[in-house]
Amino acid sequence: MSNTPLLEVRGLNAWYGESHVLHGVDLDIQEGETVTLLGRNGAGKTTTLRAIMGILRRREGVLRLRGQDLLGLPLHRVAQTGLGYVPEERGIFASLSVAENLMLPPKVAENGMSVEEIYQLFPNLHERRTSQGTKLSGGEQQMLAIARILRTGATVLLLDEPTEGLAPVIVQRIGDVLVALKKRGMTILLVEQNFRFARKVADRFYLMEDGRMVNSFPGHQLDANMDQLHEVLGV
Amino acid sequence: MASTQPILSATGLTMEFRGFVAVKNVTLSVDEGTIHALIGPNGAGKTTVFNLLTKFLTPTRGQIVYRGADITAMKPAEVARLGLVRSFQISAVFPHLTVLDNVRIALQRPSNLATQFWRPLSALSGLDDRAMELIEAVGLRAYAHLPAVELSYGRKRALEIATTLALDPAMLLLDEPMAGMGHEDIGRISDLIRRIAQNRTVLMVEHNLNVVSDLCDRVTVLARGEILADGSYDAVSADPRVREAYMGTEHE
Amino acid sequence: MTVETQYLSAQPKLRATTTVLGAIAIAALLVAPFVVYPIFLMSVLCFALFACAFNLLIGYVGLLSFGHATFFGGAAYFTAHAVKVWGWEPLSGILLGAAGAAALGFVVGFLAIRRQGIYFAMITLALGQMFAFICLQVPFTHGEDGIQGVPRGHLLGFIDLNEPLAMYYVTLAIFLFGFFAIWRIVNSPFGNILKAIRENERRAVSLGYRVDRYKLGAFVMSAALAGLAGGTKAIVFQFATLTDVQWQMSGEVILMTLLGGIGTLVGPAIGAGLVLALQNYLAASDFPVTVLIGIIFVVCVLLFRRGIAGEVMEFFKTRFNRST
Amino acid sequence: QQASDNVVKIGILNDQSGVYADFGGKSSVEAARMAVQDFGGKVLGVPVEIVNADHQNKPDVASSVARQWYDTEKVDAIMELTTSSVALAVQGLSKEKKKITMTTGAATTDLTGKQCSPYGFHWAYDTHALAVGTGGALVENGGNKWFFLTADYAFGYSLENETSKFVKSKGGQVLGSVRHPLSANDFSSFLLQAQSSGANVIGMANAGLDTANAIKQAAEFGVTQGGTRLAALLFTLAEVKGLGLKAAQGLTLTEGWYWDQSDENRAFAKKFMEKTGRMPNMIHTGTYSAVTQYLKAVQKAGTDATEPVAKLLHEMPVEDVFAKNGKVLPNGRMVYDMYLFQVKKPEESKSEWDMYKQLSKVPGDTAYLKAAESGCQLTQ
Amino acid sequence: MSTIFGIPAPAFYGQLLIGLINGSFYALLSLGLAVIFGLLRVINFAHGAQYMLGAFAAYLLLGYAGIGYWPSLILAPLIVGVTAVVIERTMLSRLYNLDPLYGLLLTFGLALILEGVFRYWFGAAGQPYSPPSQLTGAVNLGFMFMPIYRGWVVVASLIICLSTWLLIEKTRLGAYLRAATENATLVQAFGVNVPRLLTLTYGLGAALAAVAGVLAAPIYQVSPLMGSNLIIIVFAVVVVGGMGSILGAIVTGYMLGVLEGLTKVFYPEASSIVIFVIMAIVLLIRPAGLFGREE
Ligand SMILES: Nc1ncnc2c1ncn2[C@@H]1O[C@H](COP(=O)(O)OP(=O)(O)OP(=O)(O)O)[C@@H](O)[C@H]1O
Ligand SMILES: Nc1ncnc2c1ncn2[C@@H]1O[C@H](COP(=O)(O)OP(=O)(O)OP(=O)(O)O)[C@@H](O)[C@H]1O
Ligand SMILES: [Mg+2]
Ligand SMILES: [Mg+2]
Repeated sequence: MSNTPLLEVRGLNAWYGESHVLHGVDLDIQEGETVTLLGRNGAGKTTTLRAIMGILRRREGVLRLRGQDLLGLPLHRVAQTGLGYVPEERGIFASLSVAENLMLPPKVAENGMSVEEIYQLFPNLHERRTSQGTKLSGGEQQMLAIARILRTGATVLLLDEPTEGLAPVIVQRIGDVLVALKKRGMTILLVEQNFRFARKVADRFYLMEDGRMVNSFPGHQLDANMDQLHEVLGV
Repeated sequence: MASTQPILSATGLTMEFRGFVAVKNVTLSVDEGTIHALIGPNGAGKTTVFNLLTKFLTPTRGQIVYRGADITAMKPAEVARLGLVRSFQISAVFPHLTVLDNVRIALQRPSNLATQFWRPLSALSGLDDRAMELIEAVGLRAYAHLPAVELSYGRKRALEIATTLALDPAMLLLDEPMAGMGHEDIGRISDLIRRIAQNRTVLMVEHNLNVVSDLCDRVTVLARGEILADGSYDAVSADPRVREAYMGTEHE
Repeated sequence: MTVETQYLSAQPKLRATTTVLGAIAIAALLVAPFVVYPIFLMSVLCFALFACAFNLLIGYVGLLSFGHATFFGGAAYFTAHAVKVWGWEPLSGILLGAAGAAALGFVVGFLAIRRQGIYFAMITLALGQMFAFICLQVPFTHGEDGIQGVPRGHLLGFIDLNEPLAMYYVTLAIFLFGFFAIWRIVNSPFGNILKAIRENERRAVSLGYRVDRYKLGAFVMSAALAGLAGGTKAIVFQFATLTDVQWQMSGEVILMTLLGGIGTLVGPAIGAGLVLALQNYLAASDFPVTVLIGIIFVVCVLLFRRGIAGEVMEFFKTRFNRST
Repeated sequence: QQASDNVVKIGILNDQSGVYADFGGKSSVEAARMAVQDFGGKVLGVPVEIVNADHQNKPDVASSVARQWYDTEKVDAIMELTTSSVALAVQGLSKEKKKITMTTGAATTDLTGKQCSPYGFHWAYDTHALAVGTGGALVENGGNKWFFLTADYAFGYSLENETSKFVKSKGGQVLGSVRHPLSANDFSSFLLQAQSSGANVIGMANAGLDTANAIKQAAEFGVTQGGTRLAALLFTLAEVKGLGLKAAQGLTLTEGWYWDQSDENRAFAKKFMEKTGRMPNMIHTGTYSAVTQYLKAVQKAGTDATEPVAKLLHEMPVEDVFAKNGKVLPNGRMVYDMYLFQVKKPEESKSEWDMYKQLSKVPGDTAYLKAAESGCQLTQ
Repeated sequence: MSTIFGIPAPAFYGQLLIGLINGSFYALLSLGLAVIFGLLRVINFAHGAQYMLGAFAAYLLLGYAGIGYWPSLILAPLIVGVTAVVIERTMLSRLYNLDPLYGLLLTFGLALILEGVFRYWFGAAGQPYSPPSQLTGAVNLGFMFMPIYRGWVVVASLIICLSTWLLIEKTRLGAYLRAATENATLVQAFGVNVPRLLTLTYGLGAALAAVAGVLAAPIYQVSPLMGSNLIIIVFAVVVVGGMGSILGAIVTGYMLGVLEGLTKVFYPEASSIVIFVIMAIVLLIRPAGLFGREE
């Protein structure tokens, strides 16, 4: 790669208690790039995101954003560097209404989406805005989890399977959103099982297996790498 | 293979939550021995319909008949005992029990080994073979003695299906069984569902249309709490209203 | 070695160790009254059984009852009344106490079981307070004075319980009976379902389990065993008083269980022994007892959350894991 | 002439951490030690030992401690026994075990009545004495319309009953009573009921913190300004001190001993003060007296065996700093004179502990029940 | 004279008023408890002890530093708040990811220690503390003699309850705190300094208890046992109001104070358990409490 990457991960190891899950993950993302992480169930994709965010504390290696070391930061300072996280399990709060859930994460920069824009994008959320967060349908909760981060002005998004459980129309809409965000200069790290969706937005792919990166290739070489994908993912 | 006898039929189901109508006058019948899909946009009310059918919610209005018996006023555990068993959209396992124990818990119920508090645990070892068979079928053999929390998301879903199957239900309600699964697993679980559906009825919610078109004999489309379309996959997917409300423009 | 075979091969080794330890413990209990003051031992046995019964709920069903004194103290009243006023034989008096506690357990359980977590704790506390109030008001309990001077009598008509050793071995037998009953319940098909319910209640319902009945069943069993302990205590100490039905008693049994190890089989018994020993030996010293008990609570919660038995087991488990 | 086990052991069993901790508590243990010291530290040539324990006001704790003392520590007699339920339980157990108890801390007349014991002695006040003292005196002074605040347990009832009986026998009226739970905290509602009943005396048939709070709140609600008088049926110097003269002034109460009554008393009080930092009340001095009398009896009997000592305790007159002309009835009741006091106004008090004005003396024979009337089986 | 439920109307109003005054204490105490429970999921058994500490702080400030009632009203809560912050930092904060049971047990232990230590030093009988001179005396309301100090208690508690409620419900703070109780890690990952927030919340809750303690000092004896007598009742209030509901705690506090007051007239022996009876009934009909959200 030519210039220094925006997000730099070198030899990242991570543990859940005693069990060693990531074994030296390397990953680079350039500013404005959308990178998709592929891998089977249990390969360690979610763990990678959690380790980057610092939610998983037991980790070693090098982890830098714009040259700044992330490993030493307390958890609440990580978001302030511009990282936004959409967790796999969505993390909608039952004790907050939909609107409160949406407003919850503090803004970290000024250029986030406005609430109106968000409601336009996800009319369901507008309609159900006074309802209790967890009373939303599964898909609606997923929308809320994404929308909530869009508001904060985070410039680097970590999305863990954002299309899981969404209807095709919505998946399509989210795809459009990601493309639009890319245009705004957003950097995105995406974990995705939905191939069709990923290929539409990804500039580059990483392939994970058993807690290691086994391959990486640009988006247009996807077809050329199909054989390996078949083997690793069982597509 | 499919007989035309409805095993489960719901008429005029309506569910209101404090003024919000999540399900409106839904009439649905599932034929015995078929795989029936319930699809629709997010928030259409699919999970709510599941909750109504399995009695986790009580409908504001409407009636549910299962195998000729009115189950509208029953409790969820009773419905399950009649052989109408569900899985959950958000994974539901017994987290600190091993995979084997998870499945065994389900096997215990019909085997009258559930209430015996005077017998040793070894009384349950007779269930182990059957449990391992089911675990094998969903590809979790290597994890049989791991606590369920330590499984990755996709494997938890697989475990949930194995547990559900352990009850040998006459009818299964699967809420997004494929969500979060890798491609390989999707194939395997599809096969599994097809296999188990040979002498059972399945009603499933699924957003993966490949799976739906592949597996399902009949599709009901729900939108904004109401039934939008009903019929074979091809017929339904050709319906422009369904395309607009659910599938989007891109899909085939 | 695969995970599976390792798991299986660990079983017999574990079983052998427990059998040996159990045998040693029983032997120690048999000779104990020749070394230690028997009345003290008997009170330890009664509270140990009470704590084990309580642990059946918190440790294996995940229900924190803050009103277990109701069953312990209620049974003590029933037994004391039956023996003193009706002149019953002591064993049948104790059984009456346990049956009464089971009946109370049914009522309390029926009302409380439908709620979970902290609400469950609070309802049991509220019902416990009400029961304590009833005990204060009803004449047969003799209010603040309690039922005093309950005769120990002759067990089954021929064993003179006024003989301390006889009383001790009877108490020991009752304790062992209760303890093994709990062990059996926990490690039974029924206990297995209780565990599942604690882990994920909705899932258990969807599998067709009528969870309320299981919980109520466990609650009644726990109440009956607590009652067995309470009734025995009434015979040993020859009185039944309000202390045993008040919420502080419920707090004390929680302390014993916590200290010994929630969800471990012998832990609560060990905890009971320790708490009583402390109370006993500190009663004469200058140091305020409550402060010490408070400190134990804090230290346990912060440092030994698994309790004594739990920590010991954890120690062996890690050792075992490292060695393979 | 031999003491068993080469030691005479006396146990002081009382509340050392609860609501009655000031009432007797650790200071009583000190009083007992003073008694042993004043006696010379030895009796029959063997040392005298004092052991003590906190019963936390629980009869079961008390019984277990007592049982253990008798069974394993060779304790010969137990004294003080604060609160009725404890005293009854321990006296009952001691009767069975043939051991002597000398109660100074509990009030119930049952100790020498229905539940009397040949080895049980009631050494200081009791509910009857309090009723006669406070009830009788107030009625004579025009306090003839009573309303009771009664603690909702046996001790409260018996205090209320006996006082009512006495008030009525003197021609007074009882307009009503409320039974409040133990540790009720807020008494304003009850005080309001008392006020609206039209009573001119509010009798507080409770103890400890409850009485203190009721008095304090009565002052706050202007109960006494309206001319209503407060009568604390069981209240001692220790609690008055805790409450402060400002809130307690004007309160009428009965005690069996006050430090400022005579030179002998003042001398004793001074010594006690040096050891404990507080002035003794009737419980402390009563315990001192009980220990002293017990040792005298052991000395005289030439043994510490229960039967002969108990016999002597019944026969010997009591003459010490606590009681003048005291005598013990066959039911175990020690009879001596009681006094009615009024709490001074702050401006009348000359020193920190100068708190009582003596209103009258209640001779022992009026203060205490005759043995024949007590209902004790032993006297029939 | 007219009567209400068989008692004279003026006496009835008097009792209502007294109920309201006692309700003020319940409201203040249960407010602090609800704040701590609602936001930290900790059942703060030490709340009664912190209330007692507040009263003792005022008493000691007066005795040793000559600091009077009014400054104590600020200082005592501050002192107690700081001790609470220390407790939270060193002990409670390690328990957040565990079963709420452990928080309850820890604070239960702390309560025992605090009460034991104070009882050891000061005995159980209680110490006197006088109301400030501005607030002594009473006014005749016609149906009763109302001590001015008690009026002040009602006013003060209303003001404090209202402002706390506004602080928590109407600011972002409340949303952070509620969310943090469900998933602190995630909220922190959003960039909120959750640990500090929790520390301050616990400090605030304890300070509220201490305010109640200072307010109570002139009415009740300042005694090491004053809190333990009250705490169980306050728990019941919080449960009836709906655990975690701030408004519920306040309203229920006043309401139960009044109900308890009336019980003292009709069945005084039962006044100590009427709250538990109500609690049992409410929980059976509305499991989440009067103002609680069904989960
Ligand atoms: N809480 C946990 N404790 C222990 N092990 C865990 C835990 N969570 C995940 N693991 C293990 O870590 C490994 C990586 O899991 P991870 O969740 O990162 O996988 P993933 O690639 O995101 O899979 P999926 O597609 O199923 O979400 C798996 O083997 C899993 O079993
Ligand atoms: N308990 C409830 N209270 C209030 N509203 C609810 C409740 N449960 C569901 N809803 C609402 O009812 C609608 C239907 O929800 P449901 O979960 O049935 O959708 P779904 O079709 O399963 O969607 P998805 O595909 O996203 O899972 C949603 O708008 C949801 O917000
Ligand atoms: Mg994942
Ligand atoms: Mg759904």
